[in-house]
Amino acid sequence: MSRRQTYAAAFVDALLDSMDEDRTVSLIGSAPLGLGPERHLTNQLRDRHPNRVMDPPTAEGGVASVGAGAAMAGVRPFVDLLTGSFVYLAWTQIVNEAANGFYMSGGKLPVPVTYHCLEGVRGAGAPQHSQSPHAMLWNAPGIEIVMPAMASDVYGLIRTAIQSPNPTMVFSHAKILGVESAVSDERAPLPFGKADIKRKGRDVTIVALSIGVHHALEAAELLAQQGIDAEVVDPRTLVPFDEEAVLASVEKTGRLVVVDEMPLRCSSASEIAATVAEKGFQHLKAPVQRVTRPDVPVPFSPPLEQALTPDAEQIVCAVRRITAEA
Amino acid sequence: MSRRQTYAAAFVDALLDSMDEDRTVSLIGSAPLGLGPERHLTNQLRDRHPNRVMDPPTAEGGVASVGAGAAMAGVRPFVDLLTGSFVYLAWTQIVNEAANGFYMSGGKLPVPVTYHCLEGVRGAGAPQHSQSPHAMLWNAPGIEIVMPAMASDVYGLIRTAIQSPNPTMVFSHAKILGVESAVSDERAPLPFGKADIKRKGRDVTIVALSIGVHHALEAAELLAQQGIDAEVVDPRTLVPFDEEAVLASVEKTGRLVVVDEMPLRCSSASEIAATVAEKGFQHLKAPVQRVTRPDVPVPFSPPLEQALTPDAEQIVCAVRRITAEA
Amino acid sequence: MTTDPRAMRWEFLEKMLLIRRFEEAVGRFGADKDFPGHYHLYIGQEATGVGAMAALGEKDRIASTHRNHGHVLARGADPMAALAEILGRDAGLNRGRGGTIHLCDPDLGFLQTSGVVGSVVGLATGGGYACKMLGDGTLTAAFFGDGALEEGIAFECLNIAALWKLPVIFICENNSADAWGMAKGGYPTLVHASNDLRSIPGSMGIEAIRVEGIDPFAVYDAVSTAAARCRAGEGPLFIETMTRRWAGSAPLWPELATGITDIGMATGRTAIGDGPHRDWYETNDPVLRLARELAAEGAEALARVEQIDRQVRDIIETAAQRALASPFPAVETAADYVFAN
Amino acid sequence: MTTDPRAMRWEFLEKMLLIRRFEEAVGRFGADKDFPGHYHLYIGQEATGVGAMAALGEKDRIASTHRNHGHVLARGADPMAALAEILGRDAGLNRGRGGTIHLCDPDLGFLQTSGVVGSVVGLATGGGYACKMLGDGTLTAAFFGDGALEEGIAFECLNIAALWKLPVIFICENNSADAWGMAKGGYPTLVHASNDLRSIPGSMGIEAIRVEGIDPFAVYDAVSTAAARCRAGEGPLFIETMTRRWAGSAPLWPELATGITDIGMATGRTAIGDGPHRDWYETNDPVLRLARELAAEGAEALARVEQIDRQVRDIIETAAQRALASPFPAVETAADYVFAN
Ligand SMILES: Cc1ncc(C[n+]2csc(CCOP(=O)(O)OP(=O)(O)O)c2C)c(N)n1
Ligand SMILES: Cc1ncc(C[n+]2csc(CCOP(=O)(O)OP(=O)(O)O)c2C)c(N)n1
Ligand SMILES: [Mg+2]
Ligand SMILES: [Mg+2]
Repeated sequence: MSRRQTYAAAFVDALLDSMDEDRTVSLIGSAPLGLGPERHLTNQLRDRHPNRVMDPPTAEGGVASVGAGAAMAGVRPFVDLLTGSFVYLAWTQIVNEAANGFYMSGGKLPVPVTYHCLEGVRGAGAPQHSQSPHAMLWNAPGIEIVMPAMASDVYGLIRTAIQSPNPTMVFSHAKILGVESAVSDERAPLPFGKADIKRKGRDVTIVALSIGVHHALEAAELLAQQGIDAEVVDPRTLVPFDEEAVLASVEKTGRLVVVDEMPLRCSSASEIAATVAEKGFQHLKAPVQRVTRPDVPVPFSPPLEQALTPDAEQIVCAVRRITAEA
Repeated sequence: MSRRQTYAAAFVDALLDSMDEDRTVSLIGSAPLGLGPERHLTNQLRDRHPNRVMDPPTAEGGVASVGAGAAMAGVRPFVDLLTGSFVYLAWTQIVNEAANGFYMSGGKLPVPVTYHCLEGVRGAGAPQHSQSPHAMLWNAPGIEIVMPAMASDVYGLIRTAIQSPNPTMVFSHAKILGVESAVSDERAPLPFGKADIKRKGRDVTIVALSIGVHHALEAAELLAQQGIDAEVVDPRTLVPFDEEAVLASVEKTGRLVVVDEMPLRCSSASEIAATVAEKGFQHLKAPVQRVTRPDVPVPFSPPLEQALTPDAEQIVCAVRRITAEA
Repeated sequence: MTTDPRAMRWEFLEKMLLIRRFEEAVGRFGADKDFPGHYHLYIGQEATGVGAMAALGEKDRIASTHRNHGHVLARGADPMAALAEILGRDAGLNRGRGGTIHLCDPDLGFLQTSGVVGSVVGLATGGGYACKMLGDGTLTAAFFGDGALEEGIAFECLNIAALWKLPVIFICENNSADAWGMAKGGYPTLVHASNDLRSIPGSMGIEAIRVEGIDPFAVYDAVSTAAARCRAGEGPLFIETMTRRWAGSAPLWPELATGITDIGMATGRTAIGDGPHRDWYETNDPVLRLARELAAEGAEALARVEQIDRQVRDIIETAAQRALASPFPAVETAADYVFAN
Repeated sequence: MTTDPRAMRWEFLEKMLLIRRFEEAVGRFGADKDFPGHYHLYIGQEATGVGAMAALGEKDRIASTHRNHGHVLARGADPMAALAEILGRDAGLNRGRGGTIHLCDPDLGFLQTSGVVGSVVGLATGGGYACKMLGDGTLTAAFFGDGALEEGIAFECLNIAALWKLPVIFICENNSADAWGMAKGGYPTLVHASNDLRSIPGSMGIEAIRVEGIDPFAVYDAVSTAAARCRAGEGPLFIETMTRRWAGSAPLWPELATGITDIGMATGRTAIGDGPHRDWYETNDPVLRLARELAAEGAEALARVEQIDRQVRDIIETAAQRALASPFPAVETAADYVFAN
């Protein structure tokens, strides 16, 4: 059986089921779906578990450290840090504290906290409400990174994140909350580190993350009309990262485009491109291509914002650049 | 004329000359050389300019924001944030505030602050005193990033950093402060964005940063004994980044090894490797190689720390992997 | 700006009305979806911004937050450029890069306007550091909400300002007065355990006073005294200006809940009916309050109030039309201004 | 642990001496370069750690800082495993991954020991959140230095603990007493504008008391009372324990400035000569202070003091030799424990 559901609804379902299943799960930060039209869905959480939904002060560092400390003491908080840019207020708590806990204790102190934020170019977020911290975090060993793209992924990934004995950060792109997709009725936690081939193809591999998956699928349709058969690979988690799946796809197609909506330098797109240039070089028939934002803060003005944000068209261009010469 | 000087001495000379030249330059954080044997050199600064050397509270976020705000109001603070790991306590101040200031104001508000820290695997720093934030920062548009490797670089780069109208972060590796190298008597500010070819060679390009330059030069000597002629390219600044110099070198050698002492994923090594895989693909005769720390926190125990830290030998191995097949 | 108290009242009224009409225009633009994204209006706090700015000198620095419109206008920024910024236009104060949350006018002494709660306290402390270092007798005024005191950065920088005796006036616009003494056990804000926010700067030896934020003269006096002490090298001061939260700021997205301000409610030409906002019109609206006080002085004064309102409406109407008609920045310039050179 | 006050005195002495001899061993290792890097000794604060731990329950949680050795030992950790950790050995409490700054024993209720100043206040607040949620009557005790109150995270989390009435005892070990009333205008620490650190939790409605940190009974009483109130659901409390900074902690790198403790200075067998540390030996050394009080009770007590000292020295000597002889972790395991599974 399958039906359609929004990302936001699947997100809330995952929290509901997690809270029902484990009484040590609580939500710190009661509005993980932001200020948009999906916000009301989170009311279910408070209605069902009024004592396990907390409204903290505006103090992201404090909130993140409370989450980490609580996890060390044996409960499983799901901590919402609001907008991606605000995660930087909690950076030391996540990178220096939560991520190092298990290692630094010699494997004695698990830190089963889950963090969440709404990241990305959300529309009129201007420089300070549009940031995407996931690539920076990928440079911090010790924290699992989850990038759900669709309703069908987010339910199972959040379930796994909360059950995980490790600190985990879930990034939801602010613009995909209302996007519907097919979900099956029997849902279960999804294993981390397993990429999902969102579309099979043989001419080019498009590795895309989060909102990028939507753009990539759209691009693949456009490319199909031009006779180019693109494979869309969604890693779903950056830590652990399914290198095998990416390399296997590139082995088949010989071409790689990586899509990541964030500044270019040291982006996840760069990391994935470098990994393939190192480990899959022999398969590459053309230069790798990265489709990202340029290294510019996100402007408020709508036409400027749009001009700097990756979309399906930019992916099509990138693919054409490396297939034209074939 | 040339003489030999330690990194630390050249560093202090740059601050002295900057403070002499511009009375709006001050030092916030009086121990930028840490607790090691070079510490006393900074006394000169306080002796010469007692009112322009400040000892702030242990409040890295506050200190960084004071630096940014002061710069916006027309002075040029040099703000020391101590250890690389503590920069994460000031992450929002650097990434959300300082880096966005000029852009967000539509080009009306320059932010001429300079930040500094001692980063890297310093020896017994354990997970919380060994971090290297430079790659994460490279993902944040709007801030210049300086990575001096030697006495001959650090003087001119710090002079330029302080004179720059932009926020700039200077990363000194904690282990190179006492390393001597030749410096010329006529020193001047060094332009940003100009790589320095630290050793000419034709078989392989080693791009290395900071302490990695020292390891790379050592590796080049070892490789020379094995008949391999390595070129060592030191970008010196990551922002702006001298892509041309790196691509030109790879065009000549056809092989690339990138050295960066930090966790692999989304490291500067990954960025440079990806850039070459994208823009210099046609020159590459072999897979790119990254020499970094693995994605593991830095353990306290000395043999474990050593095992995880890149050195000349690891660079030699990486070069051999891609020259053996030639 | 005059310092004659009688003349000053009229200047205050004019500025406060300008801000009010401006915000009403923004509210209309917002409702009409003329610009995207979240925004915050200064309605109900006009007396604070206007009273405080009047006490500052031309070379002083200012730092503000997401709720900045009133500060920028009170300081004298061009309403058309401010509106154009909110609309993301090239003629905007910040060439459309910043938008509503980040309006700032560095030519008038503004430092960065940060939308990150708490940051302004740190940036303004830096401003004070620069003022002290330059030694030119200037100071920095920080405007921020009660929420900023939930962030640790505010605490850290109050400490730094106190330690280094920096010339900073911390102006905390506490617009949570409706929550006062309520269910939360008397907490002034929803999420602060402090029963009296002055205790926070107080714990670091910073003198902190509280004034009525709807009375521009009370604010003016407090800031004037603070400024004199700052300039005398006595270090920072903290002023908490109390206002009730405007009904239009209570929902998630601003609404012109109390309607377009009817100056007749001040002049007596419009009766204030019963209804949910009666208290607002009669007591809490700082614009009506000052207008009413002035209009009560006689027919001539009443006419002058009405005339000022007409003038201000004209100014804003013209500014709004020009801003709406002005072009967006050219797409080719999107990557300009990342770095200065 | 007994609750008979007379018996308790002997237990306190034993634990305090154990910590002292342990730290002296660490000091020797440090001077001999048996381990690399910076480190911090708990000498002079033994009474705080021992008194406080005695008041906590077996299931309570604890969080500590860079100056953690005394806390871990006072709670009952194996001295050999603690020393081995400091030496980076595989038999270390944390398998050599943490080292001196990060000693922790989760089996005894320790949360992460953070070397980032201020962090512990946040992590302990999280511990209190868990305790409250689990509803098992436990609490979390945070041990931190006065410096932690310079970091905003401490302020943020005091607020959270107060708002949510979390069972947390914040134990601030203020070892800056020598700076008290000095050149810095009476600031208790070098870099805090607060004249009385209790005013900071006080500003958030957290009851804060100050006790003598060299008196284990004063600390024990204060923590016992606080614990009872925490367990009764009254929310957090703050205890400032005052100690003078041990001379060996004044230089950049620790030195055994006051020598190896001579218990004869407590029993009267060694005369305390004139010299820079006379005050320390006579008044401020908490170990000598308690030993002296006990030894004064008569010949039997005096003999017992000496016997305890011998026992403790044996324990530490054996632990030190075993730790030094124990192997480093295998290099192949360097990447273990990044993630749990
Ligand atoms: C660091 C951070 N966290 C959260 C937010 C979201 N936010 C926007 S306005 C606001 C309330 C701020 O309250 P206050 O400072 O009192 O200002 P007011 O809006 O009441 O004028 C919050 C929490 C933010 N902008 N920055
Ligand atoms: C965030 C951070 N900044 C700076 C340091 C460097 N540092 C190590 S110990 C210390 C002093 C801490 O003072 P206090 O908390 O009073 O502890 P004490 O050493 O006096 O016991 C500092 C600043 C640090 N460890 N963490
Ligand atoms: Mg408010
Ligand atoms: Mg201290």
